[in-house]
Amino acid sequence: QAASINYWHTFTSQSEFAGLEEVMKLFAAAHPDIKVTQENIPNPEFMAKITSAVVANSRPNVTMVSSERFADLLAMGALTDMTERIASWDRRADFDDKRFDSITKDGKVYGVPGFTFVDWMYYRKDWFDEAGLAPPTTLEELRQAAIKLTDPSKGRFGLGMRGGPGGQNYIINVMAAFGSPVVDATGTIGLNRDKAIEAIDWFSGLLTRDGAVPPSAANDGFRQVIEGFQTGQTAMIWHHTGSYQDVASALKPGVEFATLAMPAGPAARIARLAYAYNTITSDQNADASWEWVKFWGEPDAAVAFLEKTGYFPASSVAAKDERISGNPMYKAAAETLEFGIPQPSFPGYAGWTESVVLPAFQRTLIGQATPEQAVDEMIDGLASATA
Amino acid sequence: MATLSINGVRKSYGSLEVLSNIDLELEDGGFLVLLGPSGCGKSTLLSIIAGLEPSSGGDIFIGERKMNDVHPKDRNIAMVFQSYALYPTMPVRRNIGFGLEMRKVPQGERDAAVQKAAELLQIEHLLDRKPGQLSGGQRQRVAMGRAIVRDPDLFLFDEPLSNLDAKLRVEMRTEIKRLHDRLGTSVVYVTHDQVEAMTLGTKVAVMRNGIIQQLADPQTIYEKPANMFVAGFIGSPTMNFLSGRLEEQDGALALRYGDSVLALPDTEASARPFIGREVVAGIRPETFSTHSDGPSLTGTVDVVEPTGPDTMVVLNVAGQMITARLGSRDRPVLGAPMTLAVDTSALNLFDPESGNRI
Amino acid sequence: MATLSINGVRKSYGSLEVLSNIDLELEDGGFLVLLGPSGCGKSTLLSIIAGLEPSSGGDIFIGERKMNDVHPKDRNIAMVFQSYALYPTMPVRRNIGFGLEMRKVPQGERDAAVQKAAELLQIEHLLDRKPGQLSGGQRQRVAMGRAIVRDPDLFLFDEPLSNLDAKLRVEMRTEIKRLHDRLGTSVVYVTHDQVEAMTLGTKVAVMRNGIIQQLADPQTIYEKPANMFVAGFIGSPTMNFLSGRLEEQDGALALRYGDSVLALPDTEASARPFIGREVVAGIRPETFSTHSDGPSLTGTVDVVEPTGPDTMVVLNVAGQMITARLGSRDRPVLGAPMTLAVDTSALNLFDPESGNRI
Amino acid sequence: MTNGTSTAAFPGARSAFERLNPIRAIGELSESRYWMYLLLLPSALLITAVVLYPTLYGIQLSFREMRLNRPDLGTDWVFFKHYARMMSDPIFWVALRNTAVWVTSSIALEFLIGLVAALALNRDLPGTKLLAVLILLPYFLPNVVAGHMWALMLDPRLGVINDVLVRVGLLEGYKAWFADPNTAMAAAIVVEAWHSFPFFTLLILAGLKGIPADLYKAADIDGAGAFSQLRLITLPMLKTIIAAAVILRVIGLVNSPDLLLILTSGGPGRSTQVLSLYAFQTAYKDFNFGYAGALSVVMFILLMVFAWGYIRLSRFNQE
Amino acid sequence: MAVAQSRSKLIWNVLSYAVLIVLAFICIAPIVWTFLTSIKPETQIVTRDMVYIPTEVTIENYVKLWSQSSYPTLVMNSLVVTGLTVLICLITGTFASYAFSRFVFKGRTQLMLAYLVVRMFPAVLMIIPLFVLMRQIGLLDSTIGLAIDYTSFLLPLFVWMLKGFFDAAPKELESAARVDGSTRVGAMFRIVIPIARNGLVATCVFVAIAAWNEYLFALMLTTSQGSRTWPVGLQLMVGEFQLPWGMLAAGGMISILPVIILFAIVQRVMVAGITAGAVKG
Ligand SMILES: Nc1ncnc2c1ncn2[C@@H]1O[C@H](COP(=O)(O)OP(=O)(O)OP(=O)(O)O)[C@@H](O)[C@H]1O
Ligand SMILES: Nc1ncnc2c1ncn2[C@@H]1O[C@H](COP(=O)(O)OP(=O)(O)OP(=O)(O)O)[C@@H](O)[C@H]1O
Ligand SMILES: [Mg+2]
Ligand SMILES: [Mg+2]
Repeated sequence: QAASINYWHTFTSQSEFAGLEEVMKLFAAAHPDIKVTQENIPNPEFMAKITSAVVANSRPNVTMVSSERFADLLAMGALTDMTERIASWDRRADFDDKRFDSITKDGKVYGVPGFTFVDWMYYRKDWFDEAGLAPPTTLEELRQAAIKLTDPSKGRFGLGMRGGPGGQNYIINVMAAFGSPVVDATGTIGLNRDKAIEAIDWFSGLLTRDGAVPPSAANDGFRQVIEGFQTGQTAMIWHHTGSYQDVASALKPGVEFATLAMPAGPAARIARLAYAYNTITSDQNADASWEWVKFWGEPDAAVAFLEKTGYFPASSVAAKDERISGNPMYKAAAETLEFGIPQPSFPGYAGWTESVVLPAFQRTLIGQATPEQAVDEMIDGLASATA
Repeated sequence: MATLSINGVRKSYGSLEVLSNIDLELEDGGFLVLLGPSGCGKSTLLSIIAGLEPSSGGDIFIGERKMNDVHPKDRNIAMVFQSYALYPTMPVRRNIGFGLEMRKVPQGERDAAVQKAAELLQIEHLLDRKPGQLSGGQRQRVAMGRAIVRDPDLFLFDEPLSNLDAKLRVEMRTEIKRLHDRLGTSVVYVTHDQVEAMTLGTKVAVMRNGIIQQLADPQTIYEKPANMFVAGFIGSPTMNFLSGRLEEQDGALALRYGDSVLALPDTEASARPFIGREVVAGIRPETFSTHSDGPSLTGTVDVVEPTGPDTMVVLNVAGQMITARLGSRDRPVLGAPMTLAVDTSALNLFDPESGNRI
Repeated sequence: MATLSINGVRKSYGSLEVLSNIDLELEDGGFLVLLGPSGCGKSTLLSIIAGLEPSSGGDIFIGERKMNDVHPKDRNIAMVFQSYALYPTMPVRRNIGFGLEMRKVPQGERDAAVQKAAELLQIEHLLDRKPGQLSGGQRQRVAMGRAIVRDPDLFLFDEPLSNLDAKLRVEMRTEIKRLHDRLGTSVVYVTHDQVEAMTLGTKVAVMRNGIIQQLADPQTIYEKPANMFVAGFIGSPTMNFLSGRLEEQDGALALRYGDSVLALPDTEASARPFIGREVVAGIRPETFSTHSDGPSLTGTVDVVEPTGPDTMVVLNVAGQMITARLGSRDRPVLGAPMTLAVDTSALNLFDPESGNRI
Repeated sequence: MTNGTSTAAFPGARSAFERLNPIRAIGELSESRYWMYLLLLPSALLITAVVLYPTLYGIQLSFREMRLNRPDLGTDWVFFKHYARMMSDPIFWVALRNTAVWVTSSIALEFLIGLVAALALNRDLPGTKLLAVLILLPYFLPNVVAGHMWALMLDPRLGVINDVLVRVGLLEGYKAWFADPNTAMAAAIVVEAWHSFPFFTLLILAGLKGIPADLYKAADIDGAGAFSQLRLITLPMLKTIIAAAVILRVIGLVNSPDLLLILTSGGPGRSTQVLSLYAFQTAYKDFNFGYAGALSVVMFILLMVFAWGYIRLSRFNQE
Repeated sequence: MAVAQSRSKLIWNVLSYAVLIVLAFICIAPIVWTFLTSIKPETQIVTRDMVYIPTEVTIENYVKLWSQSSYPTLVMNSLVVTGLTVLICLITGTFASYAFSRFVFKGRTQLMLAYLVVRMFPAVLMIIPLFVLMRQIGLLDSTIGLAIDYTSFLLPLFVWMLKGFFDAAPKELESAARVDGSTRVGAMFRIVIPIARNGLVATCVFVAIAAWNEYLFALMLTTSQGSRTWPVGLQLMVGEFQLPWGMLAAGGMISILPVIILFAIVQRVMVAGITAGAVKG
């Protein structure tokens, strides 16, 4: 049956786009009767657009959903239950069960992972070697190294802290590492005030006390953090595998920089695995949609995509690809896959982190609030977000 | 060509009434001159006739047609605005031809008409300028040109010659007269120039504070003003008002002022009821002369003002100042007594209370 | 109070020369009237004096001070614009007081001055209106008020009374005269009204095409015009030009026109070189009379035009049209022959080639 | 506007041919007493069609519980709950204050620079036509591009402005303009002013061309100096244009978070958080449409009050 | 010989030049910087030592931009949307502002305020209902639909601005035209609009620029490549995990190009200027 489906996603860069086109080409060859029209939406506006579409009941057939958006979209009723389709899917076995954790709610599965972002850190191998420092394995070691490598007269700082847009995830991670996860093992939502204060105090202290972080931290987003590292102003940064190409384009892998799994905190070692899922968002042409969704799980497609983008495949089969396993830089990622956990996910979580956690933390950075005040603000905000 | 009748037209700006109950009648081909002090409502009346301002009441007919609800463009009127209202973006040629353009007159015909009007107004050499590059008088002539190229049912002219020099004004006056004679179009004409009023008008309306004081032919307005306002307003220098008591002397009327008496002609029968009461005699300055004999006034010369062709003399006649216009060859002596003959046949008597002519 | 001297001022708009080599001298406290046909450059000259337009050459002195590079606001001039140039956003009161406000005159004093000027101009009741709500004449008076509240070194008036009715104009003229007498400020005054020119001016300059034709006192301009242009321009109705041949008869001069001869007074010694040549005699219409005897012209009555106080008669004198202004009691008969006496002492002779007075 | 019946209703239609001519018909119509309403009709219809429903929708949202990611809460009417919450919401008050600062400073700066530029351009000096084009260029840049370019120029690492200031000796080292609460708002205002002052320049310039030269001549004679002429002639004559421009700019600034979104996202802390940004985040990050609706309604009311008062004060619509 | 200009005039002229040159520098410097950035290779943008004049010039950013995006389609769409927006504004808005300027009628101020009110409701919340609306009338994802949406907030701007310019044109001139046989519309088109020409052009320029640069609505209310506009395309080219300075700069340069061309045309009309005058009082 001839069908036409549309696909919303946030692929915008040249490489991502090339990857997508490759996948589409393969799909067209395999399913000549299904016509896929893709529509790219800038990541920052993605939720606004999909929300509007849901409210106006004008949804796309298939949507790319990243893990942190799952809970909100599910709550809005944007997603379709795909449990049965997935259960009977012949490639289900290619995927580790964990890959589906962050798209599953109450036993129902709503999507198929397309690829993965794995949290890790980059550090200046040359500087560490020069200073005779070992790569940090705990946050405290990281702090010491950062202080040591900081030399404002040379314009060098220990850690490129992301205190601007997108920084909320790292704040959450640090709090979790200090023993205050937002969602604990029992699934209860809430912060441990004391631990959280300790975490925030430590984290913001990197700037306010230790001066081991560029003073621009409160406004540094992804771009600034990466540029700081690329231009040799910072010794370490935290990010995920998605930025590897960028970093490697400016610094020599293995010589100037190396990658490392996230160091452990006093209470836990936290690194996130974020997935981009493909989900069916409309009842129309659901079967055709399903063909497209599962096509992303085909090793051919995943590898083709990887070749163009370097994004980590979600499929275990694909992850065994030689170009990944053969690259020492990806060792840290493989390591992280073992202990990495998905981000907390509940309705309102994303909004809370962005509009409460981040500004509150920024206020400690710029001296407008104490860690206690900041954490209280977060706790209040969390309460009203989940009320 | 059409008659114009205005019935009970009123106009108020907010609480300010600027026209009250105007009635006017102008015969087909007539030439009505509106005269009146500044701000009396002349321009407003023209605007209402043209349909540019809504009236607050009353009717306007042009020909047989009631115009109240007819749009300006359909009234077929040509108008010269007091403020010229030239279109600043268009060259003079187009300004003048605009009315024809609007009436779809073919280009060639239009150009010819514009050319002709421009020649008549002596502005041929200015046709390609913008209004901003003209002198005041030139602008005024362009405004004039815009009206006279047309062949409307009615011309409205609002002080169309005020900024022209005397010579040009006389020429233009003649041209307007000729135009009127030739086309026979009815005209309503506002002017402050009494010579214009007298020579052009077949009818003159004198207004004051939005009220028509007198509507008559120029001669009548001049010679038999309806009231002291009209009498004082028309004529330059203005009419002398000599107050006194009306008496009967030997069966004839006479005016007693101070210790003296001025004999009046018998014709003033309507004056009889006023015998024994205070009246005002209106005497035009030009009715005095040094030559004739007959009734006369005597006073001391107070001011002598030679103005080219004439000499103005102000006499103190029993405490009242009387101006006389004498020939330039009369040279009165300041401070000396002087006796001037009065043409009492041209004299008017007024009731000082109502101001109306007796 | 200051003298005004203008030396060789020129002005061109592109290739169009509108003022050429203007020289003028006005004594302290003098009153200079500029007369001239529409578009001759009067307003331009005022603008240059005020410093509003750059001249293309020449110097301007007010008092001892060379003004070429002085900013208008520092020239201490008050001016009435032909186009009024009222500030549309300000009420009349503020418009009038603006010049004082700018000169930091205290509020109380300013209000008093505005009030006084408004009374003088009869616009007290309009002080709180915006210019857009005024009639033409009212606007003009506001423009006037803006000038007269000030106490400048020099007044420039550009046709300040053109839109006022005759009566008001006379009153305003008197007020201006009084103002001038009181303050003694020099005035340059553009007008088309010759009575204004004659009564107000201590000096009159007649311009034509940007050139000054004659600069003299009013009497001289009227009685001894420098050339035919001035002669024809001044006076209404305009001067008659009777062409003929200058002859000597019995030792006295005479003008032969057609078959007739007009005896001239002997005084014209400067005319002797023209004996035997064609000349033009300029005869003012008001120098004719029916009464006197002496030299006279005879012709047939062609037009009779009564204009209130006077009667205009056009005679066909040997093929030349001659206008005479007669008293209103003379009633010539159309087509009948008529003989009019001429006051030849007021007659001027012109060289028809150069147009200059002989 | 079809002809037929409409022309017949008005006298002046003469022949059948004329009645069929639509241009003539419109001409006739234009003389009718209801012409102004006819003139307003198309725009009013269009605006009503496009805007009435969305606005009413937004207003009703503000009285409802509407959290898209919390379907469990339902979508009941909650009347003034959101408004009550707003009163005790510290972020709202901070954002309100920031909005006031952001709007007034930006407008003041834009207007001043715009006016000065327009006055200078209006002198029509030789060569200034080119300068005029250059001066108007910033306005042509999309917000996205302008914002990012300034972010680059003010960048604490790559910023050319920092580099220049350091070289000139005005700064010790590179400054993180947007990370310091003391400079973040100011820097954003500078960027905004740079981007939008040509709006005022162009409008004022167009307005200046319409002022009769005579008035300045009269003012010169009256002794008004340049500043007095500006204050007493130019500005009053441009009053309606300026008033309209200011109102429109205020509305634009209050309502659109574009530039701040790119430059600071409201940070650091909440030092550049403004109402529009807050509403946007509430709606599309927190999915709390009810509260966002209430915020919008409050902004709307504030703007209404402002516009109304402003029109009153500036006597915008008076003759 | 030209008489020396008065000194104060000279001072003002000098001052004007100074102001204009400084302003022009301030305006143009960031744009020049953008241009320089657009022709620098990445390594000279993201660097510790400021590179002012690129030692190595590349047009790679432009090539990427061109090849990656369907620039011609995007620009065409933008042109169509902008053109339609201006057209709708011109047709409906000119009449409306003329009515507001020329007629005094009951409720005029209120109505004018009502037109403004339209702009006052934050766009943030308008998007969803507009989305619904446009879908219902079948204009979602079409250039005409987008133009209509733009009109909703640009029309009030147009009307308000233009009213100011209409106000400045003397009413007497219309009276004259009407007596000359022009209808009210005729007088409006032949007399008032030519006088208010500068203002009309300026207003149109604003509407055009606003429409040209609009992003949020364009993103939300169009979906297919066939109707997307340039700003959306530009934003989309700039990936999230990329450092797109060069491309962004190139995009900026390309996006002002059509506007500059348009403005160069318009400028000629605008500076022609009008000689005001002919109006007494
Ligand atoms: N901007 C200009 N460009 C070209 N010519 C001009 C300009 N302004 C005035 N003129 C011409 O200069 C001449 C003198 O103008 P000016 O206004 O001084 O005349 P005027 O004597 O005041 O006339 P009027 O009595 O009609 O007011 C006129 O012929 C006029 O057409
Ligand atoms: N818009 C207005 N609002 C209030 N009053 C006005 C308005 N327009 C005119 N007037 C007043 O109406 C009266 C009549 O004005 P109009 O223009 O008809 O006078 P006019 O007879 O033409 O005077 P002038 O000879 O001075 O031109 C004047 O007193 C004027 O002040
Ligand atoms: Mg009038
Ligand atoms: Mg003049």
